[in-house]
Amino acid sequence: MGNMLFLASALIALVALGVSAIRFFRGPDTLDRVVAFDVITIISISLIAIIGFIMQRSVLIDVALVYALLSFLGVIIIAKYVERGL
Amino acid sequence: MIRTFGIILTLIGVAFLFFSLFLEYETPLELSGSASYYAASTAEDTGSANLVSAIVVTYRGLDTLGEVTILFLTSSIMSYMLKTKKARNQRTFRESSELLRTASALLVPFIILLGVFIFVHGHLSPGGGFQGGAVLASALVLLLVADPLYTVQSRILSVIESSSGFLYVLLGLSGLLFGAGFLDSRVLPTGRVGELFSAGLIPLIYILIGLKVGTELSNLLSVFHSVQGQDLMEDEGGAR
Amino acid sequence: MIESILFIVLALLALASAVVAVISKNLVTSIISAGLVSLLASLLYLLMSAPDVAMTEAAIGSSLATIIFFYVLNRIRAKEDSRD
Amino acid sequence: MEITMIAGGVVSLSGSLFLLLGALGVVRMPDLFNRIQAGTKATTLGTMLFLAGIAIAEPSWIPKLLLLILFIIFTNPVSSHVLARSAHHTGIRMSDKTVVDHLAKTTEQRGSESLQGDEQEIAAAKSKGGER
Repeated sequence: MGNMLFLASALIALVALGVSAIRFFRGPDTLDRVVAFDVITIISISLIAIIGFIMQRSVLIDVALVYALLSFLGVIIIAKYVERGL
Repeated sequence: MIRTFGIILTLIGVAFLFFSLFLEYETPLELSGSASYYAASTAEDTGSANLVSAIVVTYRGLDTLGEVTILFLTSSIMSYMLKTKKARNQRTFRESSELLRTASALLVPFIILLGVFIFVHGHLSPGGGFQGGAVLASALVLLLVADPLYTVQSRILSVIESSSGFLYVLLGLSGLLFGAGFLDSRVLPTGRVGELFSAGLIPLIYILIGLKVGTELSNLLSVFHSVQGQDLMEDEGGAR
Repeated sequence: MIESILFIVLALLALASAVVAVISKNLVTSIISAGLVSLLASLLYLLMSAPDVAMTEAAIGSSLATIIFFYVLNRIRAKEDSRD
Repeated sequence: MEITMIAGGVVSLSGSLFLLLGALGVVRMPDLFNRIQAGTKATTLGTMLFLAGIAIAEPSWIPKLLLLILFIIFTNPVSSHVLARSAHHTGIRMSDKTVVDHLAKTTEQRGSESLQGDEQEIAAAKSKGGER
């Protein structure tokens, strides 16, 4: 029962990833794509955590930490480039 | 339009090529040759809980030395090519917002701590010198983004970089002297698997690789960032 | 079961963003799409239980390469601005 | 054991629903600034709930998950703030329904006068919208 709930939430997070990928592929402007990229990275952090939970490997949380940090920097760099502030 | 169509057609063709490979693929039920050796005897050979870092640092240690050398060469060539002599290209920056400056001041110590954690725990958890070095370099990127006029102490960075590279080779030579060969990790006792002080030389080598990669990448990024004659454009509304 | 569903969806998304990276006319979009391909590839590596490779791909392929690409684009743009 | 699994599953499920809502907002909202709002606030809460659910089900992971949650609380608003600021400076057009733009106003006034009168302006805009 509890396990089924976790599997369902992983599937819903996957659907959310796909939905925000629609904005990424459609986005008329560059910054729209950056917003979609940001959302995709946040959702993928939770996906990494749930994959670690399903596989019962706590070491995957380290990957999520590194990813959370570096994707944040990537988004900031792109925004700074677009506003000519880099 | 024709170009797009051609690209999509090519992709479909490549997909067909790989699809036949995919259909014929059978999952091997047992490990082959060297892989089975690594899986069976890494823990007792080196005392490292993480198999990948044991392979990277000891069994294939020479390759890692080569990778570090390649990164060093790339970094030095880039900084030679990109150095601007004349203060000609004046750039104007928009000053970063207060939120970003505060966040970077709060986050940079944590980021450096995370990078150090990753390469110190290289023999226990995933990650190692290269990943930890990338995280260290990202701390410098955050500083540079928050304050474009931040001056990087490239002197200290290059001293750390060259001394850690020198120490890495020296540790390898100590393996030649006291152990079984160049870059052999059993100079120090291997200890119990899963403890912080275990696995012989692997943590030390990973710390050196992490410092070296981190300082190299920081140097590279700060060279990209540095332009002489910078000028700060005042921010609208952020001054209050 | 759930792992194969995750695998297929993520692989299809990675393929789609690779196509966007190839056919896009805008350099910025291409670079972000390439970063997205690396992100999804690192998730795939995690599903194949290779956390070391996933961490390397996430740290270097997806983020640091994107940062360096943007610094290079910035330099090119500064040069073009000063020429005008 | 089972009860903590179910409790964690329910919390995770609610978090994933927030993630889905945020993603839908990113697709459906009319302009960039609204998309940033939807994409950041909802997904931050969603990720926090998601990780909290995993922490309830697996108590030995709590320190690392707490660190991850802390990291997300710190970094996510900052990145969205930088994005919104960059969009404003590059002159992205807002939706027609947007009624107040504080940053443009402070740019005009250069910080000499305070921002009084916003409430009246918002009220006026609301009444105007009601007539429309």
